[in-house]
Amino acid sequence: MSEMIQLSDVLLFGAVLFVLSLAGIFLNRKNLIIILMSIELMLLAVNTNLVAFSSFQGNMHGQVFVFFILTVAAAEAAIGLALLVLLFRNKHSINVDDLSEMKG
Amino acid sequence: MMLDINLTPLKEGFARYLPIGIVVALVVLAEMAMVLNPTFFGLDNFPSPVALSATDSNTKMLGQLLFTEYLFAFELAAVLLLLSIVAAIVLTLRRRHQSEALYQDVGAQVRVQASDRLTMVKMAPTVKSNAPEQGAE
Amino acid sequence: MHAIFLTILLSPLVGAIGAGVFGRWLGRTGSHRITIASVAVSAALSAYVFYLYVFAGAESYNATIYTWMISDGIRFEAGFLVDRLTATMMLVVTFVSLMVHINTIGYMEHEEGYERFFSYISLFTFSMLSLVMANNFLQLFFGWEAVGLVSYLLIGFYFKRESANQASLKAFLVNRVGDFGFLLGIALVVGYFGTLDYAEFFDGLAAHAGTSVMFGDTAIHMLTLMTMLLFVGAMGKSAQMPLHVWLPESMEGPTPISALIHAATMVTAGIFMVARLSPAYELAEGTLTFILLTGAFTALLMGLLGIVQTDIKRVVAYSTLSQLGYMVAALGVSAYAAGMFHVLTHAFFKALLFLAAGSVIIAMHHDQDIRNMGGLAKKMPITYAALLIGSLALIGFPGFSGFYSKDGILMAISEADSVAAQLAFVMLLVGVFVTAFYSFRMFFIVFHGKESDYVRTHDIHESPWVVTLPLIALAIPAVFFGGLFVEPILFGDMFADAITVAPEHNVLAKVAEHGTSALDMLLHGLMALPTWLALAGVALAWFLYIKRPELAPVLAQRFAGVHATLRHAYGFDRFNDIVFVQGTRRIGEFCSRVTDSKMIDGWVVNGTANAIAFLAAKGRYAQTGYLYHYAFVMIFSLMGLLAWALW
Amino acid sequence: MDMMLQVLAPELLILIAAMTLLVGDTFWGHRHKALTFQLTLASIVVTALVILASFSTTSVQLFNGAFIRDGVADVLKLSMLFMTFFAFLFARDYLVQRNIERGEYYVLGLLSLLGMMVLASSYDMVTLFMGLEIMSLALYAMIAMQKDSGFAIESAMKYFVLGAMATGLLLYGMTLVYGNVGSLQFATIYQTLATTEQSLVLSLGLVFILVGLAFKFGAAPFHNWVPDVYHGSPTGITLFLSAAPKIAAFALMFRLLIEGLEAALMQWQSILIILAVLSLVVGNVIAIAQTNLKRMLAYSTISHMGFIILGFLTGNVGGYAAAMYYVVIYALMSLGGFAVILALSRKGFEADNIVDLAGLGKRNPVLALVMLVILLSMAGIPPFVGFYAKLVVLTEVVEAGLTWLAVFAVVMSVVGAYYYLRVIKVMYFDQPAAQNAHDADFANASLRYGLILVATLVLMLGILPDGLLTLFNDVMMY
Repeated sequence: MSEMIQLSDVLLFGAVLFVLSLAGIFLNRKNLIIILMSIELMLLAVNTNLVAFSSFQGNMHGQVFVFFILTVAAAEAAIGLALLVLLFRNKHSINVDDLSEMKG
Repeated sequence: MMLDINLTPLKEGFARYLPIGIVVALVVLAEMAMVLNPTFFGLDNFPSPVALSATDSNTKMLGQLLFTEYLFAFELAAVLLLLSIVAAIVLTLRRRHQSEALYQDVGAQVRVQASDRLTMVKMAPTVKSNAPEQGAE
Repeated sequence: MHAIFLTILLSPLVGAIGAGVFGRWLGRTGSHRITIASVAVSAALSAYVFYLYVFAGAESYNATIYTWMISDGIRFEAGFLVDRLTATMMLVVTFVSLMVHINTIGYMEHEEGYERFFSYISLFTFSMLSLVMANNFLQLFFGWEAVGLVSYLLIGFYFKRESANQASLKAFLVNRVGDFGFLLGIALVVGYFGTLDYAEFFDGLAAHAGTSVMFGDTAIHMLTLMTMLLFVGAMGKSAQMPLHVWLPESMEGPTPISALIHAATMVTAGIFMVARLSPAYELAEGTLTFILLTGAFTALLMGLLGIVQTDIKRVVAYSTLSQLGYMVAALGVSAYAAGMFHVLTHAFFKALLFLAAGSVIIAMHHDQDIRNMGGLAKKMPITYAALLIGSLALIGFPGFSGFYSKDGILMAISEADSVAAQLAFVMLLVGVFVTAFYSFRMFFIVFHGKESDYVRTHDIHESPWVVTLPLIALAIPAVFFGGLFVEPILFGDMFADAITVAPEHNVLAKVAEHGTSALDMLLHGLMALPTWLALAGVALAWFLYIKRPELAPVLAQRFAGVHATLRHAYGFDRFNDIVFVQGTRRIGEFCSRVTDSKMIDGWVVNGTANAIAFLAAKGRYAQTGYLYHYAFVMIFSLMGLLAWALW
Repeated sequence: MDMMLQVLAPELLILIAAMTLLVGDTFWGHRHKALTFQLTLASIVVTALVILASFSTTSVQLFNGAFIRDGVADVLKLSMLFMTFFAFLFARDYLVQRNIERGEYYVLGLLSLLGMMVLASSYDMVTLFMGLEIMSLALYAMIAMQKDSGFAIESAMKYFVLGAMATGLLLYGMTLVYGNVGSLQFATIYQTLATTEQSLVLSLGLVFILVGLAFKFGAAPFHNWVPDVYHGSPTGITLFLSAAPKIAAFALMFRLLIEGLEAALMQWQSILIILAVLSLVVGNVIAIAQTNLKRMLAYSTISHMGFIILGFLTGNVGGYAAAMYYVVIYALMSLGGFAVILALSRKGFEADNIVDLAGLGKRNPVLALVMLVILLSMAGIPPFVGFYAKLVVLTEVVEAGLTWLAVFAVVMSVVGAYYYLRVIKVMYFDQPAAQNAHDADFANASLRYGLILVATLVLMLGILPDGLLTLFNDVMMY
């Protein structure tokens, strides 16, 4: 039975996704679009967790939650991209380093 | 990329920063793995889920929950989507002032009145010169 | 009664708000009218209350008018405790304040911020009244802080002057040091007595007479510690060494303020507080000795400094410090009544002195250097008379107010039989001589002596009536108040219900054996040492500054052998400085340079501030502005918290 | 069904108002420029009245326990409506001058308010999450509405990215709680946790949840966004941002941590102590080095959040009521503080440096007095209400046996008093720079009277603090 998928396998997979997306946010120093993608990835990791728990526990609530998170992800992407467009018009760059006028 | 200047120092910073970043990420992962492992989530605690029988419909179950318990959240999701549409449009739509001539404002054209186009101005036949005063200003 | 007290308290506040908020619309005249009217109401009602309590024998009044909140059974309230002590203070505060208000019209005539100034002094009157009328520690503390705040605002009134800003800051900071002790004292009261109310506190004293506070293994008598901490607050407010440093600098404020705050009222808050809490102080021998010595040192050492001042206001300021020392010393031998009596007489004659000095300053077109004055006597006779009366009262010339109160203090201390009291007595006696000397030095230089170039070349004339009227009004009590009240206050039961003195401490009762009437005191005083010392001081001043001004170079030569530095003497000030003051001033300078500036200012105050400023400046760098740094900080913190939670 | 409408009436009213204005503004927007603004304010007032009319401390649940209306929710919603009303009222002229004021601004603002109200009433994770997202997304968009300002867009982007990340962390933590308990509903979670032993899984989830919450509060070390966002946003929006959403953050923390996870007190208390201590240090110390008033107020916000967290970590009802009291008072003071900056700003000039206040005591005594009251209150000086709020929280902390923490908070407050007093000093004793030497008159009457009202409230609540606190204690007890 050892080849059967355990819950912890899925959760670990989710954790890896999650940490990857975190790293994507703070290691990336250039492209804002990559940051937006990382955020999506982070929500995916959350969804993985939810679906896994839902499936292994046999209740549907987690899966319903996934629906809402997907909706929110779409809305977030829309606003994120709108901000990106504005930023590009304003600074002619989507370089993360250019977002540092305010500090201290 | 878009701006080629200053790429070298950027990369240097990146390279110096990368190891710490990776270490931190790995430590976080390790910390999460301390809990998310078979001790807590093995098959002993969570046996494999039983496959749904043919009569059960996942979609139907989802739908039932969605429109009863989560009805309020469902409506809020609609509000959220509308909000994101409004926000995205407000933020990105721009009136092109430079090329305004290319666009027609139909409403303005319809509303226009004769008096807007031509105004009769009454003028005195001669204008008294007040040059000295202007000079003083 | 209730309504009367409320009116007395709130009327100046109304005036302050009126002039402060609506000053723009009211204009200058409107502002001074509203504030003067409001203070006049207070003064008139206070006089009535004074009459009721002192002559008609009204019962002391203690009631809470408003409960702010109740926390853990401790009530935070506002209320009035009015007895003869309070009634007397109220009258003095409102009367002097009224005089100062009127005087200000003349003094501030050409100044900016006229409305603001009136608003401040009315606000000050309100604060001071709430301090003296309080029936609990919370209100006392409120008044305590409020007078400090207004004082800070007023010292910095000429905020365009850097020195005024520095002085106001210094006053604020030094008072904070005192307040810290004061607050800790109140905390002990709350901790051990569970109340803020005076009456309940007094009731609980007997039970705590032997209570100790444990610091590790050392036991400290709780009441001694508590009274000591409270007295630290008094040292700040009443400018006792070493917390005196702010008072001379506070002379940066306009002169009417110096009269009101830094002579007559605020600085006496500490003495008032100790008298008010006399039941507690009576149970703390150690504190009393400390108070006695603090007062005696302040009286003598600050008096010596007065000798070398060239700024007319600073001379008066140092004399204030010295007189405060006398009052505090009286408290130290449980002669609370004598201390309070000196507070009252001092309020009149010192306000008189300051306002008279202000009148001189007006005449001199805001030049305060006495070396530029001289021979003013003929030009401004009223001011001359006022300053003379004030100075005679200050030095304790027989018959004047100051004579009775100062003699009362000296006799009280001479009757106390501890070693500390004997030491204090000697210091205070020397102080009498010094006081007389510097007061009349200033007096002679300003009014007699040779006219300076400035006086000769400028048109100098008497000040307008708004300035001189308060002088006359203050001169009357400066002469007569002492004689009229010495018997009831020192030996009678004037403050009997307000002040508690343990029988074995009752030195005033021993003094009473020499006779209790004003006449007895006068006769006794004429034969006693203090009077002759005072006269000797005056005589020396007269001799050195009027009779033989040419003596200076001669004396300078004579003392050359003793003090090598005398060769560099170039005038009387320098002469006086070296003969009388140098030793003291060396110590003083050392204290101010090393203790004050380096240790207190440099290490404790500035050190902490610098460390925090340094941290702040460094901390800013963490805010780099880079998104990925912020994200990294978050993840790093997440890592830390995960580690914390999982292990 | 009737009851359902009545219970949901506040949210529905705001939603209807938002939808009406969204459509209506396209019709009347050209001609009646102020109509949308007026209707927005009217709808807020009506909603507040409706809540007041049906106010009760009993709790009603809807949608199988996904939505709750109780005293806490009502009080929080009223506070949010109050703050939003004044934020809109104060900011209008400022926004008009900078071309931000359009119908959509109010629509987004109302929707954000809707999100906050949903948060205050949420009783399961999904509702909570939706409320949070509606609030946050609308805020991101509002900040970026000043399209020609690089600062505004930069701060919107930072807020967005970090906020989305924090939301992700919060969600991840919520999934672990779900995995541990098997339910998304707070009531069920509460009961399950109260009867079972807590595991390491819950601890892991809690850390993620607390990180997300700390971010929304702006508590250190998750505070980096606060100064930049407060500084970069147009002041009219900072005003909004700093008041009502903080109350919403309180609601978030209260519902999730107290009503859901209170049984895990032992696990989250120590973490909250760390957050509170760091917030107090960072907020009070770094504020000293600031020259920009908005940034200074932002750091001061961080320190105030430390105080609110102090109230939470006591783990008892009195503490939560104290925290609620503090957050409402903080929002009021912050509203006033930023509104003073608004009052001084003109077209093309932001009065957001501390030196811009120089000589204000002369130039505009009323405004200076208002600022004085607010700063003294923030510094915690009696008799202003800020003192009382601090006192209430500290009393609860001491009662919880954490005296050292209370002493520490007092010490940090003393440090903090310095930078508030410095501003007062600048206002009253410094000479204004040449370009500011003119009289600073109020641009409009609503700002003037509104500010006087705020200052009066700060003073009056300080003198008579018991009524409001008693109310808060009552609704907490329910």
